[in-house]
Amino acid sequence: MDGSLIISNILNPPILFFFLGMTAVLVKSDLEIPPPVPKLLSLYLLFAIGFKGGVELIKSGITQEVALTLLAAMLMACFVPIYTFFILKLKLDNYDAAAIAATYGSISAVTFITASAFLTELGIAFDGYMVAALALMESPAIIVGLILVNLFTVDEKRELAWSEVLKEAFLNSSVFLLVGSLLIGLLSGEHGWKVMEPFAQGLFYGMLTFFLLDMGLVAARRIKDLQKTGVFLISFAILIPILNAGIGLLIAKLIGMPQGNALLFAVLCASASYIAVPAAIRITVPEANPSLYVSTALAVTFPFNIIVGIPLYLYGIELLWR
Amino acid sequence: MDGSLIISNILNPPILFFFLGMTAVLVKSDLEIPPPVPKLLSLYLLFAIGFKGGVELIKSGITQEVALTLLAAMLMACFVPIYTFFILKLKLDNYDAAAIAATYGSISAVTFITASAFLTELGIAFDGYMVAALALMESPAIIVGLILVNLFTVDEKRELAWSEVLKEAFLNSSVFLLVGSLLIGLLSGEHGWKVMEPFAQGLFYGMLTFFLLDMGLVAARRIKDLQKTGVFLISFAILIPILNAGIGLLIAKLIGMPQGNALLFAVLCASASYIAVPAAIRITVPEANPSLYVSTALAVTFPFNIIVGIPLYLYGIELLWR
Amino acid sequence: MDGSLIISNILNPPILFFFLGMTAVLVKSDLEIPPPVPKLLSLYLLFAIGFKGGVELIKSGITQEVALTLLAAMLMACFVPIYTFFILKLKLDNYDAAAIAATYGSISAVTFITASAFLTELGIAFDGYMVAALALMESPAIIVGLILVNLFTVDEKRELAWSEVLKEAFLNSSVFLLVGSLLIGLLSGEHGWKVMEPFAQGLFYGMLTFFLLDMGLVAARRIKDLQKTGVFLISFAILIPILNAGIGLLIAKLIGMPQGNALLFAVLCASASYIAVPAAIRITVPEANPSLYVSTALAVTFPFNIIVGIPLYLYGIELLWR
Amino acid sequence: MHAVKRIEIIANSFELGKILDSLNKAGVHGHAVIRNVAGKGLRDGHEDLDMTMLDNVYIIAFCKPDLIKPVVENLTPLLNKFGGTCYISEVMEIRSIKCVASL
Amino acid sequence: MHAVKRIEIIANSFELGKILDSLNKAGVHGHAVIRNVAGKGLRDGHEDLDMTMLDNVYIIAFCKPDLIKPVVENLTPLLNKFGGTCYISEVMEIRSIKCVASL
Amino acid sequence: MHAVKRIEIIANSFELGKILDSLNKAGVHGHAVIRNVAGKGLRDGHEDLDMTMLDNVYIIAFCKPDLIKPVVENLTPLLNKFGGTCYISEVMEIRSIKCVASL
Ligand SMILES: Nc1ncnc2c1ncn2[C@@H]1O[C@H](COP(=O)(O)O)[C@@H](O)[C@H]1O
Ligand SMILES: Nc1ncnc2c1ncn2[C@@H]1O[C@H](COP(=O)(O)O)[C@@H](O)[C@H]1O
Ligand SMILES: Nc1ncnc2c1ncn2[C@@H]1O[C@H](COP(=O)(O)O)[C@@H](O)[C@H]1O
Ligand code: NA
Ligand code: NA
Ligand code: NA
Repeated sequence: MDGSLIISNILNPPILFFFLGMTAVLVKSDLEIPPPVPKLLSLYLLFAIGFKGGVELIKSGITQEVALTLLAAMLMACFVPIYTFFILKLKLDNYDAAAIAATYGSISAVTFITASAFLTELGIAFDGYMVAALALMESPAIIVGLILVNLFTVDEKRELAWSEVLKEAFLNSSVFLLVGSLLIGLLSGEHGWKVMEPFAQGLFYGMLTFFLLDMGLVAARRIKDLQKTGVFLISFAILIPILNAGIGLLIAKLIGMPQGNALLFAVLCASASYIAVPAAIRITVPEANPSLYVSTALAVTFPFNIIVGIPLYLYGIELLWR
Repeated sequence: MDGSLIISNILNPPILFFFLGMTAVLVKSDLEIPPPVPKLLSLYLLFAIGFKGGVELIKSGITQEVALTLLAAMLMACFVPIYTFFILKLKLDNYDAAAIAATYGSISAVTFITASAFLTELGIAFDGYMVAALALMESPAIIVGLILVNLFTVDEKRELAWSEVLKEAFLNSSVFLLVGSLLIGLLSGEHGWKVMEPFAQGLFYGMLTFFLLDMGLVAARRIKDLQKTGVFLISFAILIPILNAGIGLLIAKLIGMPQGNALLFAVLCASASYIAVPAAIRITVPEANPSLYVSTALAVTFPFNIIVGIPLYLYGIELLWR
Repeated sequence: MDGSLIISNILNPPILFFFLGMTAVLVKSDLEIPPPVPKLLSLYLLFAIGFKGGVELIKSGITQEVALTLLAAMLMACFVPIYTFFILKLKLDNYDAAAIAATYGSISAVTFITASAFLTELGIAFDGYMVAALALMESPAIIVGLILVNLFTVDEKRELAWSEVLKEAFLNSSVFLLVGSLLIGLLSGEHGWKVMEPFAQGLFYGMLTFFLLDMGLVAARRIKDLQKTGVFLISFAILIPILNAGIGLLIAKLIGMPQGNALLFAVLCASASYIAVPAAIRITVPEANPSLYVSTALAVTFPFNIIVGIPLYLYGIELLWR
Repeated sequence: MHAVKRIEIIANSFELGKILDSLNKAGVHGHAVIRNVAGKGLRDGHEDLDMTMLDNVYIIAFCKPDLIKPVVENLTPLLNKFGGTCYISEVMEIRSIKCVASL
Repeated sequence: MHAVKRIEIIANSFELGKILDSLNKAGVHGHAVIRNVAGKGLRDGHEDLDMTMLDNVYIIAFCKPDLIKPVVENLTPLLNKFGGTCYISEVMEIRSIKCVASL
Repeated sequence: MHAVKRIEIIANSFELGKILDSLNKAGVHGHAVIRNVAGKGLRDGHEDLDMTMLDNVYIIAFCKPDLIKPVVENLTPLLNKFGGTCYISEVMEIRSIKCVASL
C-alpha cells in the first residue's frame, strides 16, 4: 500500500469535515451542530441508505450469493461478541465486557456509508443488498451480549428484562427506520426511487458531510474520557477492528464476494455501534459503565475505521483477491 | 373500482412511510422526529406549494374558470361548517360542535399535497391555481365557527374576541406563509422559479415523506384518544369527508372543472384542518375540548383521506366525468 | 439609476421573503422559524459559500490580483473601525463606540451572499477568491475594537482578556466554519465539488430564502429597539455603509478589480456583523450595550444594504467603471 | 442575599404573550421562558408536544414578595379561561449589579 | 392558595416512560417534561447532550403532600438502578378551575 | 431524605463555561443545564432567542448547604460583569445509590 489510498480517502470532503470537527474541539472553537440536528441527519442517512438498498435489492433479487452473504453477516454478528467478550474479561468485569462485546458485534451505519462513498469515488462496484447485511448485523450482538451477562453473572431480576431486550434490539429507532426504509424501498422499487432521488441521493454527500462534522466534534469531546479507559481498551479498539475485518475478508473470499461487497462486509465486521447498542445496553445492562463502551467505539474505533481502516481493508482486498 | 387505484396510492413512498410511522407507535419503537423538525417540514411544504402555485397562477392568469373555482371554494368553506354544526349538535354541546365544524370546514394542506403527488404519479394534469383555492378555504371556517358559537351560546365577554379571531383566521403562521409564498411566486414568476426549483421541487417528495412519517407517529399516538370520542364522532370523521367530497365533485362537474382540479377540490372539501384551525379554536373557543377536534381530524379523517379517500374520490370522478 | 436595478433586486424571491418576514412581525402573525433552524441555516450558508470559494480559489490560483484584493480587504477591515470609532465618540461613550465600530469594521456573510446572488441574476461575473476576502475581513475589527477600548479607557483587569479576544476573533464558530470550509474546498477541488454540488449549490437559494425570511422576522422585532438608539445611530447606520462602500469602490477602481468583484468588495466594506462580532464583543467588552450594536447592524444596516445598498453600489460601479 | 418569591407557570404556548403581559402589568418585569415543554394536566389527557400548537411553556419569574398579590389577581382569570398552572415558592436572591454603560 | 409539594427529577431520557409510570402509580397525574437537558452527575463524568441516547430529561410534578411517601418508595429503586436524582420542595399552588365543556 | 440547597442561575449562554467552572471550583460537581431559554431581565430589554449568541441558559445545581458561601463568592463577580441572576432555595434530596460497576 503506497499510502495513496489513505490520501485519496482523506481528501474526501466528508472525511475532511470530520477533521474540521475534531480541530474545532481541540482549538476550543464554539462550533457546534445544535441538537436535534445531528439526530435528524442520522435519521436521514438511515432512511436514504435503507431506501436505496431496498430499491437495489428488488432489482438484484435474492440469489444464492445474497443468501450466503446474509448468512455470513449473521454469523459474524453472533461470533464477534462472543470471542471479544472473553478477551475483554481479561481486564474488565462481566458487565463491562459484555457491553463492549455487544458494541463491537454490532455495526456503525455511518462507517458503512463512508466506505460506500469511498468505493463510489474509486469506481468500484458493490451491491445494494449489502444494506440488508448491515440491517441484519445491528441487533444480534445486543442479544448475545445479554445472554453472556446472564450466563456469567447471577442476578435474579434480570430474567424479567427479556421482552425489553428484544424490543431494544429490534425496535430501536435506528434499526426500525433502516429496516422500514429497506422494506419500503423493496415495495416501491425503481418507480419510487425516481421521485425520491433528488432527496435521497442528491443530498446524500452533503448530509454525510455535516454528520461527520458533528461526529468529529463528538469524538474529540470524548477523547478526554479515554484517559479513564486505559491502554488496554484503546489497543482493543484499534486491534479488534483490524482482526474482525481480517476474518471478514477471509469469509468474503471463501464465499466469493466481489471486491466492493467484501470491503463493505469487512467494514461491517470492523465497526462498532455507538448509537443503537449503547442505548439498548444502557437500559438492559445498567451496571455497565457507558463511558467505556461509548468512548471506545466513538473516539477510537470510529475515527480509526473511517481514516485508516477503510483504505487498509481495501488494500487487504487487493492483496487477497489478486 | 378494481382496487388498483388504492394499491397504486398505497405503494407510494410517502404513504408507505405514513404506515411506517403508525407501525412504530403500535410496536412501541422509540422512533421519533424530534421537534422542531416537524414544524420545519410543514413550513417547507407550505412554502413550496404556495410558491409553486403562485408561479403557475401567473402563467395561467385569472380566467373565468379560475374565478368560478375560487368562488366554489369559498362557498364550500362557509357551507360545510354550517351544516356539519347542526349534525354535530345532535350529540355534542355548542362549543364542541362549532369547533369540530370549523375543523372540517377548513382544509389540510398535506392531504392536498398528497393528492397532487398522486395525480402527478398517474399523469393527470391539474392547475396551479388550485393552491389559491386551498389558501382561500383555510380561514372562513374559523370565522363561521365563531359566529355559530356566538349565535348559539350566551357569553358576554366573547364580543371582545373579534379582532383576535380575525388575526387567528388570516394571520396564523400556516395561512400567512402559504399566502405569502403564493404572492411571492406571483411576483417572481418563471424567473424566480428557475433558481428555486432544486429546493422547492427537488426536495418536495422527500420532505413530504418525512412529514408523513411524522404524521403516522402522531396519528397513531392519537388513536387512544378516540376511545373518549366515541362511535358518533368516529363515523362522523369518515362519513362527512365522503359526503363533502361528493358535494365537491358535483359542484366541480357543474362548473366544468377538469378531472385533476376536481380531485383536488374534492380533497379540499373532504379534508379537515389539524394545525391552523385547532390553534385558532383553542384561543377563541377555549371551552371546546381539543382532544375531540384534534383527534378526529388527525387520527381518523387524515389517514382515511390519504389512504382510501384520494383514490376513492378519483374513482368517483371516473364515474361522473365519463 | 432608473430604479430598475432596485426593482430587479427586490423581485428576487430571497428579498421578497425578507419582506414577508418583516410583514409577519408588523401584522403580528405568529410565524416563526423555530430555533435552532436559523442557526442551522447560517451554518449551511457559511459552509456552502466557504466550500465553493475554496474550490474556485484553487482553480484561479493566487495571482497578484488576488493578493492585492486581499490586502485591500485587510486594510479596510482595520481602517473602518478606527475612523468610525471617532465619529461614534461624538455621541457615545468609549465602550459603545468601540463595540459599534468593531461591528461595522467586520462583515455580514449573508449580505455578501445576497449580493453574489444578485450578480448571478444579472449575469455579471465575479471571482471565487472574494470569499477569501470575506473571511479575512471578519476578525480584524474585533481586535481593533478591543485595542481602542484599551487605549481610551482605564481598566486594570482588561489586560487578561487578550487570549480570549484572539480566540473570539479567530475561532468563533462563524469564522471557523467559513475558513475551514474554504480550506477543505481548496483541498478537495473540482472533484470534491462534483459530489457536493446538489447539496452545496442546489439548495443554496432555498436556504438563503429561508434564512432571509428569518432575518426579516428578527430585523422587524428589533425595530422597536431603535427608539432607544436615537436619530444619531440610525443615520450612522445608513450613511456609514454608503461611505464605506464609496471608499471601497475607489480602492477597487484603483487596484483594477473587475466590476463583479468590486461590488462584492463594496458590500463587504458596507456591511456590519450581527452574529460573530456581537458575540465576541459581549464577552470581551461586556460594558457595551448589546441593543445598540446589534440593533443598528441588524435592523437598519442589514435591510438597507440588501434592499437599497446592493443596487446602489452597482449603480456607482456603472458610473465609475464607465 | 434577600428573600424573593419565585413564580412558576406552566401553560400552553399560545398563552405566553397574555401571561407575560399580565406579569408585566403586575409589576414583574423579569422572566425566563422555556419552550417545548411536554406535559399532562387536568385538561388534556396526553403528552402533547406533537404538533405545532400544543406545546407548553414553562415560565419562571422572580419578584419581590409584595408583588405576589397583584400577580395572582391578574393571572387567575387567564388560567381559568385557557388552562395552565401557577405555583409560588420562596427563594433567596444573590444581588448582582449590572454593568451596562449606557442605555 | 394552598401548600403542595414540588417533585423535581433529572434522569436519562430513556427512563422517562418508567418514571412517569411510577409517578402515575403513586397517584401523581400531572407533570411537565423538559427534554434535551445537559448535565453532569455522579455517574457520567461529562456533558452528554451529544448523541441521541444520552440526553437527560427534567421532570417537574406538583402534588399533594401526602403523595410524597408513595412517590419516593416507587422512584427510589428506579433511580438506584438507572441513575438520576430526585428533589422535593414546598410551593404554594394558585388554584385554577378549568373550563372544559365536556370530556 | 436530607436537606440540600438548590442553586438556579439564568445567564447568557456564553457565560456557561465560566459559571460551571466556578461552581466546580466551589465544590459543586453536579448540575443540569437547559439551553435556549428566552427571557427579559434588567440588562436587555427584549426576548432574545432570535440570534445565535443571545440565548440564555438555565442552570440548576443541588449541593450541600455549606457550599453556598463559596458558590456565592465565586459567582458574584461573574454575574456582575456579564449579567445574569442567581437564586437559592431549600429542597429535600432523595438519596440514591448509583450502580456503576467500575470506573
Ligand atoms: N400537577 C402538575 N405538575 C406539573 N405540571 C403540571 C401539573 N398539572 C399541570 N401541569 C402542566 O400544566 C399544563 C397545563 O395544565 P392543565 O391546564 O391542567 O391541562 C400541563 O400540560 C402540564 O404540562
Ligand atoms: N447535584 C446535582 N445538581 C443538579 N443536577 C444534577 C446533580 N446531580 C445529578 N444531576 C443531573 O442528573 C443527571 C443524572 O445524574 P447521575 O445519575 O448522578 O449521573 C446528571 O446528568 C445531571 O443532569
Ligand atoms: N426577575 C427575573 N425572573 C426570572 N428571570 C430573570 C429575572 N431577571 C432576569 N432573568 C433572566 O436572566 C437573564 C439575564 O438577566 P439580566 O442579567 O438581568 O439581563 C434574563 O434574560 C432573564 O432570562
Ligand atoms: Na462489528
Ligand atoms: Na374541508
Ligand atoms: Na464592513
